Amino acid sequence: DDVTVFAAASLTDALDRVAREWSAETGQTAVISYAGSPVLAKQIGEGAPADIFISASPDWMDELEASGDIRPDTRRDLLGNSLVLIAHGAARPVTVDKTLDLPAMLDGGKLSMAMVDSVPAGIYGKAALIQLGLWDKVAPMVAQSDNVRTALAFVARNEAPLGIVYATDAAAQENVTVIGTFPAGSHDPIIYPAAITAQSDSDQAEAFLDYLSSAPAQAIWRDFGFTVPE
Amino acid sequence: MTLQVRLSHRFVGFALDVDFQTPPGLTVLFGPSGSGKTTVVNAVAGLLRPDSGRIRVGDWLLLDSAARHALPPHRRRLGYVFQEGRLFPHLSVRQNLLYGRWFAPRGASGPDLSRVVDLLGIGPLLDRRPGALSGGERSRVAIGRALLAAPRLILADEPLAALDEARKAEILPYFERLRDEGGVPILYVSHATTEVARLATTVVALRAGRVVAVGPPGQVLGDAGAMGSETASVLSARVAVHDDDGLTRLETAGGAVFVARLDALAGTRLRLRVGSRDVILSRTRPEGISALNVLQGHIVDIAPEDGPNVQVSLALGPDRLTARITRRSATHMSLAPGQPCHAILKAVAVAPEDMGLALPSGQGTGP
Amino acid sequence: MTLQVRLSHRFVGFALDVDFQTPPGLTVLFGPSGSGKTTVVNAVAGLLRPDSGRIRVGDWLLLDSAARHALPPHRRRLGYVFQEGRLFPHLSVRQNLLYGRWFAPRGASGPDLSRVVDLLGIGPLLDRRPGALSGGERSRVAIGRALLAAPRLILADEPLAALDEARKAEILPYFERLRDEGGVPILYVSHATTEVARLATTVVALRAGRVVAVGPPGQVLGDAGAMGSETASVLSARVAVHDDDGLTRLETAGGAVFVARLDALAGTRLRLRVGSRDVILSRTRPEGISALNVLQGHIVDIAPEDGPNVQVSLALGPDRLTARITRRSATHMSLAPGQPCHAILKAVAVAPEDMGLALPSGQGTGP
Amino acid sequence: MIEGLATSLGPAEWQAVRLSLQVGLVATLGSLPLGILVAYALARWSFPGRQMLNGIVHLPLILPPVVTGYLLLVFFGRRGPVGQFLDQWFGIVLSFRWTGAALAAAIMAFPLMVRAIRLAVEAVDPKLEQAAATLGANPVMVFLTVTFPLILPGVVAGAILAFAKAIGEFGATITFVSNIPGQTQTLPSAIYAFLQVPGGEEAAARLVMISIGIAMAALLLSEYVARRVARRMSGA
Amino acid sequence: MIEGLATSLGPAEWQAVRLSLQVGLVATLGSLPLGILVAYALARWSFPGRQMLNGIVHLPLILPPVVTGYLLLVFFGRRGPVGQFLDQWFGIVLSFRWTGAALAAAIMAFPLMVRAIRLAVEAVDPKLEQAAATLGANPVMVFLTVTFPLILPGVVAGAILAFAKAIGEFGATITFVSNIPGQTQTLPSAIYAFLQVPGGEEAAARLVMISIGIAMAALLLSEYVARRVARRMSGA
Ligand SMILES: Nc1ncnc2c1ncn2[C@@H]1O[C@H](COP(=O)(O)OP(=O)(O)OP(=O)(O)O)[C@@H](O)[C@H]1O
Ligand SMILES: Nc1ncnc2c1ncn2[C@@H]1O[C@H](COP(=O)(O)OP(=O)(O)OP(=O)(O)O)[C@@H](O)[C@H]1O
Ligand code: MOO
Ligand SMILES: [Mg+2]
Ligand SMILES: [Mg+2]
Repeated sequence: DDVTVFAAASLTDALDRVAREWSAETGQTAVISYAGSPVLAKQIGEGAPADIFISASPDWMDELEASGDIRPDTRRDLLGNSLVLIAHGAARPVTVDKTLDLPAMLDGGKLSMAMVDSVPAGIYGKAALIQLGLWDKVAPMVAQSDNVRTALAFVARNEAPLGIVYATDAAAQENVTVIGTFPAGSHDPIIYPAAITAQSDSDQAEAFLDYLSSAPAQAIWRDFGFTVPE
Repeated sequence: MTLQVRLSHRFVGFALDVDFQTPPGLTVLFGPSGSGKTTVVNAVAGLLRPDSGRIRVGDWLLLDSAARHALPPHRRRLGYVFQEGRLFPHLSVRQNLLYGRWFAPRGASGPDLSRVVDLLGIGPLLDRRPGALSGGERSRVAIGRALLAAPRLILADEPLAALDEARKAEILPYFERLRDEGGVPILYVSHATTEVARLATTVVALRAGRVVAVGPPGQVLGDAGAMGSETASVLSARVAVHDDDGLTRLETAGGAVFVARLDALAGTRLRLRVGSRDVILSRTRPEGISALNVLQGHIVDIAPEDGPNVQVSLALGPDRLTARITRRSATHMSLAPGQPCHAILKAVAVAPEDMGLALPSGQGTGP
Repeated sequence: MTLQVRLSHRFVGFALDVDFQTPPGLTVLFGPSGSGKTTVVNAVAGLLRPDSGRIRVGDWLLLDSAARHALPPHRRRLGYVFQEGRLFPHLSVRQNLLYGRWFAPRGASGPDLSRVVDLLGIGPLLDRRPGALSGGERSRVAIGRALLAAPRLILADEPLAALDEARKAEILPYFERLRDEGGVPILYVSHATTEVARLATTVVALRAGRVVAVGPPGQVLGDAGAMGSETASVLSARVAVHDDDGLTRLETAGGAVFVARLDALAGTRLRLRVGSRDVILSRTRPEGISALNVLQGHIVDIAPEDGPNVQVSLALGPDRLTARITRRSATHMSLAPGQPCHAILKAVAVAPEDMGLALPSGQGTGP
Repeated sequence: MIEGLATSLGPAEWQAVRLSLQVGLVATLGSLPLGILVAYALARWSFPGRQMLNGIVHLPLILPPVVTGYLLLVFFGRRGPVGQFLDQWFGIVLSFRWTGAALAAAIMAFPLMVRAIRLAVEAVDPKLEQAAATLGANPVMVFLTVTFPLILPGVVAGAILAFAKAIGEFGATITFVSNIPGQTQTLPSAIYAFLQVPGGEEAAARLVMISIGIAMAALLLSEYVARRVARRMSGA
Repeated sequence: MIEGLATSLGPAEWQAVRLSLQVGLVATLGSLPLGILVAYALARWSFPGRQMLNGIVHLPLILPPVVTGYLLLVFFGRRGPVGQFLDQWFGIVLSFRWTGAALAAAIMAFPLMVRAIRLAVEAVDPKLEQAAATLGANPVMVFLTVTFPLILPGVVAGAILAFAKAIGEFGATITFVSNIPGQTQTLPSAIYAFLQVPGGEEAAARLVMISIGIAMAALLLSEYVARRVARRMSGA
């Protein structure tokens, strides 16, 4: 029978593609429910019929591991991502370091981010800005969205001149330019852990989870801008 | 079935305190605007829960606030003609008429739809909705709806007020027949003395929330205290013969009375309302005048009224006939109690709406 | 101001086609239920846009469908007493009464609030809301609201139908005065012949959506075709003297008529409605009877009716008095046109509600 | 236009359309009797806890949909008290089923439905109901033969509002029953999914047009019904 | 209880409460005149485009809030046609401002408001309005002195429904004006933020209680007003 996957919404197009390939190879189907990671984590905690959970941050996977809702032995760090500074339209690249004068670049506009205390992309971004000593000056200019896609949309529509999003998001949007990448050390590594749920009884779950790390899948992930841990 | 009503209820600025008991038949509630008539009817219908009271129809107890007993309206088997119509706007006239039928017990006998429709002249309206009926059409449908509910008690709150005389004259006999068949007690609100005289078995006169007179119409209608200038008498009569020229001769205790041909068998007992101001008195039998009806009796009382008139009561056998004449005439004619006297009525002054079938039993007896 | 109304309008199952013109004063629309009275009034008010028509008050054109002209209702300066009241439920009685005031032009003169409140006896209700008024109270407030709007045209659709006789008797003189002051034309719907006779300058009798008679009440009320059994005459009279015993002597063309004391100066011109069935005829002057009023005239016509009665018309000077008597009496008395004849009326049979102030000018002239 | 769209829809999208219709209809019709009862009770009865009931009915409007969704998940989920009870005694499972989506939609739409019906009940003249009672109709019959026909336009309005809301509901639904294609993925969830995909705007727009089309059809139907009822009552 | 909560709220949360009240009140009161006008037009007038207007009014109900928010962004954003116009001609900027949050809330609440008021208008007997016209009131005065007082309970119901919705609105608001503490962070955004972090439920629950408290107070007030109006009209 089908494998049911609960996956963070930011994976939507890439995971769809991987799942299609898998179907083509094996004749099996993966049914994927995309939503925010916190929602999915809570649903699994309430006994949702998911076989596999792919979270956008380790926090929620930690929660489920602690409550015994996933099989710890199957947990793995599936993907990585990086954080980028984007601008609307064509723009000159900058170096993201302590010298970056964000307020000047914003020129009265907003810096578009995901929610800095709750949504993973926002949490990473805030941490990076703090680490670089830029946060205090720019904090009042931050517009926070409930997900990265909306944060991206503000820049794409030129409502906000700059934004901080995942590299994968930026790659997908034509109207924005990546003008800089945050140094890997400026924030915790961005990791998408995956695991099989405790209540899964699908005999295909393991096969699909393994396929996600297979070479053909990795090619697709990279295509969409993700990094793949060795 | 007797109707027994004791109620007391207080609205801001209006207090109702009534206690009356009336014999079987049709009870008219009579009184000026705002005297509490509709309030009494609503209490009998169960739509108003009075502060305290007791209502009994025959030995059927509808309300006894002391015993905390109050039959809900839908168990009272009513046919209530509301003062304001209250037709169901979403139903056709036909459905309005038949509404009560749905809920009447299987065996209940009521009039035919077609008979009521003919009586009320609402045939062409049956498939219309009440929204665009004229005022009088609405009130006719409201009457029909109540009659067709096969009720055990009819409540009618000024049912004929919006109708012209011709219509009234068609509908009044129906209420008379209902009254005389005796099955269904009727509580009827009216300001019109002709209606009162024709229909009432008993009149309950209200004023400012209190009963000022109860009794048969002959008595209450003659009571200037209750009636003001509208006093009248009620004579009992019997149909004697139908003459060829279209007149019917009635026998009364005071002699023959000719009226326009009546549709009633010889021997039928009737009652005649005679407005006090329509009676002319004469010491001698008058000759050569067009009035055919000259009754003979003797004066029992001459009561002065406020204003220029006096009220002269004649005894015609057991009946009383009152005449309201000017004090000047009474003086000129030197009228005095005990004297024999003639009363002149016009044949055509006793109009159809003033003549009603007499009660088959207990006619005109008080409570 | 003359009132000129031409309307044609079709509802499903009812067609209205009227065309009449009436002189200044009070025009009564008279006719059975469903004959189209309210429809006419609504068209005059601008609430109904007829298929075609033309309505003029004096030289003020309210509607001319040919010229695509229709004044909206709020520019017609109306005081409309609706058949169903239509009081504003969210306003107090006082606010209802004063509603029209707000919109009347600054200079418009209307009656005082206190005067109208006294007339209608609604003083105790002023701070209440209409929701819990009795039927008659509601209709009195509706009358007050219309009168207080300082209207240029009064429309009254059976305004008194829900009221008792005593109340009516208080309100009728007010309409008479309005009519006689002559400022405001009045279109008045009524089924009651007493109201018609007292109030009407002109009667427009409707039947099934068509005009069957137009004319002064003396003429239309005597017309059995329009009136059925309700025919009456209207006599002109002048107040002669107030006697000490509470009677007032009126002079008519047929002689003196005594009535209960009137509150009118000697010399005042009045009109008397005399119901045809209340007149007794006598070839010789009757003696020794209580009726004070014996008028002298001569027979101009004897018209048979359906049924046992005939209608005898007497000429009393310029006035006509009709008596409805039985054919049998007419035969007994050998009545014939041209003969002198006496008519007997009771003093008290001419009740206050049958007496109205005569029109100051153009009294009773037809259209 | 709708046809043009239809041909360009994939099977998953068709499923979403079908599911949304199903969820919308079941949510609306299923909650209607309770909606009428609650509206009638709030309009006409006074009982202890009336204000409490009124408040509870309005809750889904006040709370962010996610919160409602969480609460549903906690109470009606497979491990929640009500969910367990329903499962054990009636074999009804709501969580992660389309039935759950219908429940979420019904609850989110309930305040709108109740308000519309309640306003209609409040506009019914109690004197007409009294008249029916005098003619022998017991309270239930009075309701069925007088009150209900008179509030019908309000009931239709309430049902349409609820249906539109049910078709558009997203936050509580995705939180309660997730976004499982073919099982719980309604039109709004599908639209959400497309909006997560770069370049998915076009596909999302297509589904938006379909949502609008469905809702417009429902609206037109309701206007038609309401007009017919109104025309009848004006007496023509 | 509310007091206990109050002491445990941080300044950011207090700001969210204040802002929510402000957004809710402005959204409700600001859209009320238009809501009454549209409701009246839909109930009483027939004009070309009537069904169209009716559809547009219902749109925010049918569409997932994110879509509505996105459309707002496209049209009312700084670069959007309406946004540019408002900025240039009136100096009104909506994007990233609390005024934008109020606009989003108003638009989301608009269908609820209009439906409630429309039902009330439909229940007004036109014969009363005619009576007012015969007494000299022009159409505007008829509306002000007769129609409006009679629909007041419906207007109050509509306003309360709108206020509750405005207090609870989240999806469209955050998509249109994002979440800037002190400027656009309303209660639902704050609640949402807490729900995104593990262990944030307790803090979220506190804010939920406050939302409920505010809405209940509004509800009770509206019931009180509606009852007073109703009592007056029954004539007591
Ligand atoms: N909107 C309408 N649609 C169809 N028929 C109507 C409409 N309005 C009135 N009618 C019909 O037109 C006729 C005349 O009505 P109208 O109200 O003018 O009568 P009326 O003379 O005032 O009667 P009443 O004395 O009973 O009030 C009636 O038969 C009525 O049913
Ligand atoms: N709910 C109420 N609250 C306050 N007063 C009321 C209420 N209902 C009736 N009244 C008052 O009680 C009195 C009697 O009213 P009722 O309706 O019984 O009069 P009625 O005799 O039927 O008069 P009408 O002939 O005018 O219909 C009136 O003055 C009325 O205003
Ligand atoms: O992929 Mo997320 O959980 O929407 O940031
Ligand atoms: Mg009454
Ligand atoms: Mg009429």
